[in-house]
Amino acid sequence: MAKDNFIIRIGGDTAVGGVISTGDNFAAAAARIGFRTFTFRTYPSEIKGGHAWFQVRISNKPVYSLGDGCDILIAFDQHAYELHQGDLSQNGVLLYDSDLVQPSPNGNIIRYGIPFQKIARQELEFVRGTNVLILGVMAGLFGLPPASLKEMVKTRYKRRAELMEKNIQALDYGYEYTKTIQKEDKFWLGTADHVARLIMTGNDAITAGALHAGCRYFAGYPITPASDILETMASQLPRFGGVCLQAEDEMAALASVIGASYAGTKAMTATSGPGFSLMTELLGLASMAEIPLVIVNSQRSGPSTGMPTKLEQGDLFQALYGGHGDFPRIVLAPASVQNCFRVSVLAFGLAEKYQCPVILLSDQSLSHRTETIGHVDTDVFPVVDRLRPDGVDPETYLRYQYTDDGVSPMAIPGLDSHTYVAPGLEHDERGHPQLSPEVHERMTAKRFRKLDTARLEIDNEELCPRYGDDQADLGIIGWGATQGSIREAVDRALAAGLKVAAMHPRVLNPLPEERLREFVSSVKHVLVPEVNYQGQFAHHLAANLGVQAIRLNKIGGLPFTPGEIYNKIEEVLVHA
Amino acid sequence: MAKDNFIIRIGGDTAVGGVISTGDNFAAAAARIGFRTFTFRTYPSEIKGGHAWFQVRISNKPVYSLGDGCDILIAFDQHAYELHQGDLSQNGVLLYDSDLVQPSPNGNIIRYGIPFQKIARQELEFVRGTNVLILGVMAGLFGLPPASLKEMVKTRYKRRAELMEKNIQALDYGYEYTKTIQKEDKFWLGTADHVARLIMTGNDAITAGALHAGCRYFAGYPITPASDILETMASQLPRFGGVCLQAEDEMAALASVIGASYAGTKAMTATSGPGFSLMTELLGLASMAEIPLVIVNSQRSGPSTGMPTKLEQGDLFQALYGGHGDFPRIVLAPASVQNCFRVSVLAFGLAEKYQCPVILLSDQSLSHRTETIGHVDTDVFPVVDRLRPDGVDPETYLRYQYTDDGVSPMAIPGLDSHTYVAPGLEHDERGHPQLSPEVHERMTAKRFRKLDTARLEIDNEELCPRYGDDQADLGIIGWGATQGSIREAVDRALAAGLKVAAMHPRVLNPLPEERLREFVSSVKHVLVPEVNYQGQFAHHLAANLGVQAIRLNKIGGLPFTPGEIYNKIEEVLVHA
Amino acid sequence: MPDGAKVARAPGAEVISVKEYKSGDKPIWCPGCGDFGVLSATYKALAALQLQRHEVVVVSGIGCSSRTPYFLSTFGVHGVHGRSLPIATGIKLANPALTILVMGGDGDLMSIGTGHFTHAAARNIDLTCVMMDNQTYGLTKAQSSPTSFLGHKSKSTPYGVVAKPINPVLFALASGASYVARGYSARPNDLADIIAGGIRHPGFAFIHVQSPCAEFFNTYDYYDEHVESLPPDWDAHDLKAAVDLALTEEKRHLGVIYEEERTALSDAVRKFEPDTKQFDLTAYLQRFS
Amino acid sequence: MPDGAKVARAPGAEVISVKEYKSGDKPIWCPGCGDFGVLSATYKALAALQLQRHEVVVVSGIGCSSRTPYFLSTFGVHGVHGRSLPIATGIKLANPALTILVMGGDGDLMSIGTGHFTHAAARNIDLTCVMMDNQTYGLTKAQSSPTSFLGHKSKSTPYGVVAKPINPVLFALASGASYVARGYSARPNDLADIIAGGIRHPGFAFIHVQSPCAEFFNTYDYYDEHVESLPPDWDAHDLKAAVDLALTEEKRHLGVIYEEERTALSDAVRKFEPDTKQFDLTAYLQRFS
Ligand SMILES: Cc1ncc(C[n+]2csc(CCOP(=O)(O)OP(=O)(O)O)c2C)c(N)n1
Ligand SMILES: Cc1ncc(C[n+]2csc(CCOP(=O)(O)OP(=O)(O)O)c2C)c(N)n1
Ligand code: SF4
Ligand code: SF4
Ligand SMILES: [Mg+2]
Ligand SMILES: [Mg+2]
Repeated sequence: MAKDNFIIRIGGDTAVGGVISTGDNFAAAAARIGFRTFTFRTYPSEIKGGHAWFQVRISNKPVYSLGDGCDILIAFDQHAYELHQGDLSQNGVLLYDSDLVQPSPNGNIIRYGIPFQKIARQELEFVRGTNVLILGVMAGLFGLPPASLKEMVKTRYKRRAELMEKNIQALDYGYEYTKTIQKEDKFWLGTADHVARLIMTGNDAITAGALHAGCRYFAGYPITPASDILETMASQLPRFGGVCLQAEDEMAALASVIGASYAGTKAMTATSGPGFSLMTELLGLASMAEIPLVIVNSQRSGPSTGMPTKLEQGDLFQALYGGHGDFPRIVLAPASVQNCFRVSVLAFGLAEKYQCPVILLSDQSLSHRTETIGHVDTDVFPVVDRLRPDGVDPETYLRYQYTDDGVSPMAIPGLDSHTYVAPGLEHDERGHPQLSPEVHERMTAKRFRKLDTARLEIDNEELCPRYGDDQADLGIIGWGATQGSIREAVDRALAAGLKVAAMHPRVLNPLPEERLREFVSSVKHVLVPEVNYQGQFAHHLAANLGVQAIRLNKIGGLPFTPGEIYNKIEEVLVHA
Repeated sequence: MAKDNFIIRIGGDTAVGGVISTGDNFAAAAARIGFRTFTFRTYPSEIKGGHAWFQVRISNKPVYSLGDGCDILIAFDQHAYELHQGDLSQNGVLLYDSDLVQPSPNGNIIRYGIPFQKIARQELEFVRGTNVLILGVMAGLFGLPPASLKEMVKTRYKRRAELMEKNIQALDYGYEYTKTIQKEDKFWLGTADHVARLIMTGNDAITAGALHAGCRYFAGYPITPASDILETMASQLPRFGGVCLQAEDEMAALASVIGASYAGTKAMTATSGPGFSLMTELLGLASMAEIPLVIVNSQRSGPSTGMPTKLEQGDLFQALYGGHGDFPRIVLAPASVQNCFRVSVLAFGLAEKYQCPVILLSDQSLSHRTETIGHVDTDVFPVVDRLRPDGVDPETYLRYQYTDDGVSPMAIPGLDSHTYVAPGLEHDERGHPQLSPEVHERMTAKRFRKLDTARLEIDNEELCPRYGDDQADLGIIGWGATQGSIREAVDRALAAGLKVAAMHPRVLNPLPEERLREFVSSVKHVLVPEVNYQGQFAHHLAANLGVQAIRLNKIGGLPFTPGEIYNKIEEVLVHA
Repeated sequence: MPDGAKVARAPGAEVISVKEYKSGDKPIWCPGCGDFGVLSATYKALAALQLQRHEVVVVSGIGCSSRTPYFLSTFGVHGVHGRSLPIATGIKLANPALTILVMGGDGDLMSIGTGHFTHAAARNIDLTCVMMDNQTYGLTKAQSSPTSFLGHKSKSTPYGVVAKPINPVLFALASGASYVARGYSARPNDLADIIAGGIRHPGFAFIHVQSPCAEFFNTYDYYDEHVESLPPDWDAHDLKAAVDLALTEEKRHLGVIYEEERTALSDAVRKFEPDTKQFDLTAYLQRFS
Repeated sequence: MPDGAKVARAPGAEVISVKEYKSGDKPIWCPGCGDFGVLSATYKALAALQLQRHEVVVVSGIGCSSRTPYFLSTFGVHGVHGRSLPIATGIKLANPALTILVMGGDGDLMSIGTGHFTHAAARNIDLTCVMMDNQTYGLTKAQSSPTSFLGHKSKSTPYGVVAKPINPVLFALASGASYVARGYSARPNDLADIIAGGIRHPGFAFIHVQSPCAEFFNTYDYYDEHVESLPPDWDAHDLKAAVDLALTEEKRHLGVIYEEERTALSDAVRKFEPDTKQFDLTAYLQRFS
């Protein structure tokens, strides 16, 4: 039987190029006709040169992670072959440039060697067509109707007729070429469900969510892997009456976001670790002056410049504890591309309601990977606006009024006549500087009270879902983009008869304590897998809930595979 | 019997001035003749205007804290009287300006009302002499030989004969005036031991320690309460062949310290919370590139600008977790002015040995309070220098060589011919950019290994002293400047028959885990008192050692008194 | 925003008095501090333009001078050290109808805030930046500042300042400020005119105010001797002349040194997509299908 | 440090070849990138001055251009974005005998690093700052930079740049740079001379290099048309002339635009207390008794 659920990996050097785009195009074409896709990409930090690879998992059923290893490896060069061939599954396919790659004998895989570059050069007289040629071969070999690919090529080159022509030729050549090949493998895309799906990256979904939530000011400074949020905002915001600013640095970006929000506009910035480090002084100001705003940190591998194009969940400490002094901030982490919508809208909702900075932790893999996603139900994303001093006498208006829930009405310049000065100094209810011990105590407590109030609305099933066995022995607690791999590992464990469940909170501060406590006390072991060295989330759980978890840490710039997590489950439950 | 162990508090408005200097002068004079003194000062964040107060505790025996309340209150104005009279001890003394203060009747205190300002204006025709007049009265009333005060006045005005004359007159007038007063209290300074002592602030001791350790480069940006470290370095470093730079901001300060250290010079910066927030990106670079350096953070009350002239232990989170990504840094906290020497020298020792940033957490109270300290034994402060590539072939030199202890030889430009590039990117042993998973894993582990090595040399009695009952039921774990108040509270508890002990580590990261674990497991309850809202150290202990401590938190800009800690001890051991 | 809008007053509306711009909170500056003069000039400028208090935002960083917002009855932000201009940028871009004043010290704007100054000027953000230059750090008690005299001895530079002092007027011109003027705190009436001019100017207005620190660096005598009005026929639209003056002046000239009409970013960005659409998620998502 | 020391070579010592300044690591730039030209000019300048490799430190921030240190066999620091100048300042102050080159991009030095640039120039730190200006952010893939042309459309400014582009030469002059020059990556020999001149200059030398980004913003044609040598009789010691040129130039002039002898901070600080004492804790503590 043909297998229409498989993983293709493409590897090559960026000096030649086309690795990422070839994969992206194939994935997009498959998605267009109704397959579910899940992609992953990783590239060097140089603009040209260095090894990049791309992976797409294609299936007729929902996919939650990039999967384990790959079924089909397309090696542009020898280095790619050597690096990835060990990940090829049993009976997997190696498709390679027969002039550039010398595969060693291996009875477990099926090999198709084609002189791609030579064909492009000699037959097509179009060296830059190599990628499209390969695309054609892939379509022919694995059952992708070439029509959709042709559509894409046409759109892309619609203003350059000659190039379009040549690319179509290359595509056709590749497709026809496969008829000469004796197909030995069983990977073949059957008919998909033809349901319309969106193909989006995490950054796309975060941006869309923000726009939906009413964000109308964005300021940012370019940084991988957050730059495309800035770029999308730059092109989109003006269409909806908003403004986007490329700031001179990250401090200016956040400062201007503070200003815009003070002036009544929902506002956001997006950065990665280094930029976030520069923002922590202003983060404290936002919390002190109670300014609603959202900061996206698309984490990359640190410390310092680190591995700027690789993922890591290494900035949780910084999000939770960065900045001087004691001040509340809310920290969120979306668990998938689809979930990025919800969490992005939630970020604005919580920021506006609790008038404090909200940090949304994404990471390089989530920001840049694409997923096919189904219906986006806008109704379940409530849009929230801040409390204003309606009906309050401007003469007696207290901007920082002590209230039970910690939230006080916020006046907007130009709209409200309730003038006040937003202070970085400790202040009384009016906002006037006041350095007495009593006021500092009360104001600090008032500010933190907002987190207690917020906790009540996030400690629930929707924002802290549980998955798996009701009677689990092992409970996995994860955060952020690892959700899909954990879920698939849990599925595998359940199938193997292991009693496992997983919990995956979207809100990391304040923690959904009740649900977490209940979960922890219901299992024998707790496992916290995360992509960092210090076990930052496990540490957070230990400090706040006294949880002594088994830690599973991976660093190095690649996400967890389901298999890695499954192995740990087995180790804990079977071998221990 | 006369009591020569007492606490004087002086309060007034800075618009009039003299509150702090009057107290300082009295304290200094008392110290000169051999008394132990311990001062505390707190002032508004404005330059002129607002209430300031000063307190000095004077004793013939060692004093460890500012004590509880005060025995003598000198009220410059009605506000000062109202604010502080409640802290006056039974049979305490109120000395006040009889034209400006209306004390309410109170049989428990002794009152001396003197029209200070009127005397200065009418009798002395020298309004600015009010403070010296009061000093004279204090000397006469409480038994301070006026000779030492005269000496101070003379030195101060040695270039302005007329002013000197007038001040001496005011001093004499005040001293003589007391002969007309019927002394009713029992506070009287007897003869002191005449042992030579130093009067230093924490900042003085940190600076002296740094100079002793070999620090020859300092860069800083002014900020309360760290500015005087910059100022002392600016005047002193050039005398010893060093350089001090007032940088344009804190990022420039730390960046230049990184540069100076890279170039082979022991280097330091000093700041407070807001400045430290700005430094966290560069902190990561220093850790990544393995550059030895010391950052002093004299903590003030946050968040944001907060209460810039008040103390708080609110930046521990920031010191431990600030910055993006996983990277090692060492965090120290001196426990007293005397201890500032040791910890400052230690900071350089650890920085040089482990080639990483060392953060020294002081706070406003410790930085600015004076203590009389006895002999400074320079021999117990080992001076350490970094490992150099002596004997290593420059061709095969590996700057970031994997070693068992994590420490690799560091070449110095100009001195060594082992050229290399210090990288913020992840790198191989040479220092060359390398983004492979394996290298990132190994290099991260190598960097963190330095903390494990360092832990071995700090997990000892000297750097983590224990005090109190060997069989304690309650163990107090404190950090930083709270040591003195804890010690006096423990003494009081021991006297009351309560079984209490205290441990006070100077190194907060890496923690002296063995000693802490042993201590924790030897007691029934653990109490962690600290001057912040979130219980940052208690949180650190919970996350790392699983300690579930009782927390005692105080915020508001004032240090713990021994009584406050004692009350908590009692609450835990007696009433619970 | 059209110039006129800023000074429009509904016909028959009551006149807003100078007093109404005072917050009622007494300035905490030392007696004799130059900042008193700047504050009173600011009150006067606001009254002269009859601006609505709730349509004015005064933004500052940290420093003695940066305390100013608390003494006005308008909206205000007392931010962190050095970041007043980017905060003000965000306010202006979010609501261009507001009148923005940025007030701060030589340390705040020309030491830690140098980069923001240049970029706010280059973008020509429509606001008025009043720098109260006392050539020292007042609030942190008398360290040197980037405008301190060469050789100036202070606690942080006991052997004297070695760096070439920043010339604020030259620096503003080189950064692209479109209105550059100088005032003196001891001449609050003239200063009020200059500030009003800056507010009326549709772009980045920089006002360099010599404002002595009475407590730590009393320069009244020096300024009294060194200030001088611009020549009566001064052509404020000549950039080269303005730069030459800034380069060579031995006296500190008071008045409007340079003025230029240039599109302000706050206006430009509103014109990018003149037809504002309502955001509709379903429609927006089409691009991803 | 005396000028001569930098170029001294022991008599009879071997000549250091251009090749010896190469690290052996191949530059990772795209084919055609202007930075290749700047790098080769740098090798040549070092060889011309016969500097010892271990007495040279090349400091950079982050960006394509900031990768330069890895391609030299000297010492180097690849720091964080925007902070190369203060890192270099610390190195120079700690050891004034070292020769310091700061290499970076227009984003690194004139966006996030603007403030440090001004203050390093004002302090006249003795180093040579080579700005590889491609008028874009290369490494982050083609956003606008502070030197991008007015109206330039990029991914981050799809409706065109509105901010007035920073004029690097004018900005350097206004900041107090004591050597200001311009080169073009496509003329590496001339550039080598200019860099060597900057290294010889005892103070803050700024070299503005037009260095096109072949991948994202190919400006070779534009520069080929717009560059022009300075007039042969150009007086590089006239600040006013230099500023006027910078203000008005339609062509981009190549060569040394301005040069001035001024005490460098790195020298001045060494003279504060000429008689260096040994630190002795016991003696030092006397002041506290
Ligand atoms: C990040 C940070 N660094 C340092 C400080 C300390 N600080 C407060 S005001 C100031 C400078 C004040 O000088 P200036 O801006 O000229 O204002 P002035 O007081 O002279 O009016 C400094 C360094 C701070 N608040 N925040
Ligand atoms: C704090 C911080 N913000 C942003 C970045 C991302 N970043 C890397 S290089 C760069 C700009 C590159 O432009 P430029 O300095 O002109 O160098 P070029 O690549 O053009 O040579 C940016 C924004 C970063 N590394 N660190
Ligand atoms: S210290 Fe100087 S600047 Fe500050 S308020 Fe006093 S006089 Fe004014
Ligand atoms: S992206 Fe541009 S600047 Fe970067 S290496 Fe390529 S051509 Fe050079
Ligand atoms: Mg000032
Ligand atoms: Mg560039």
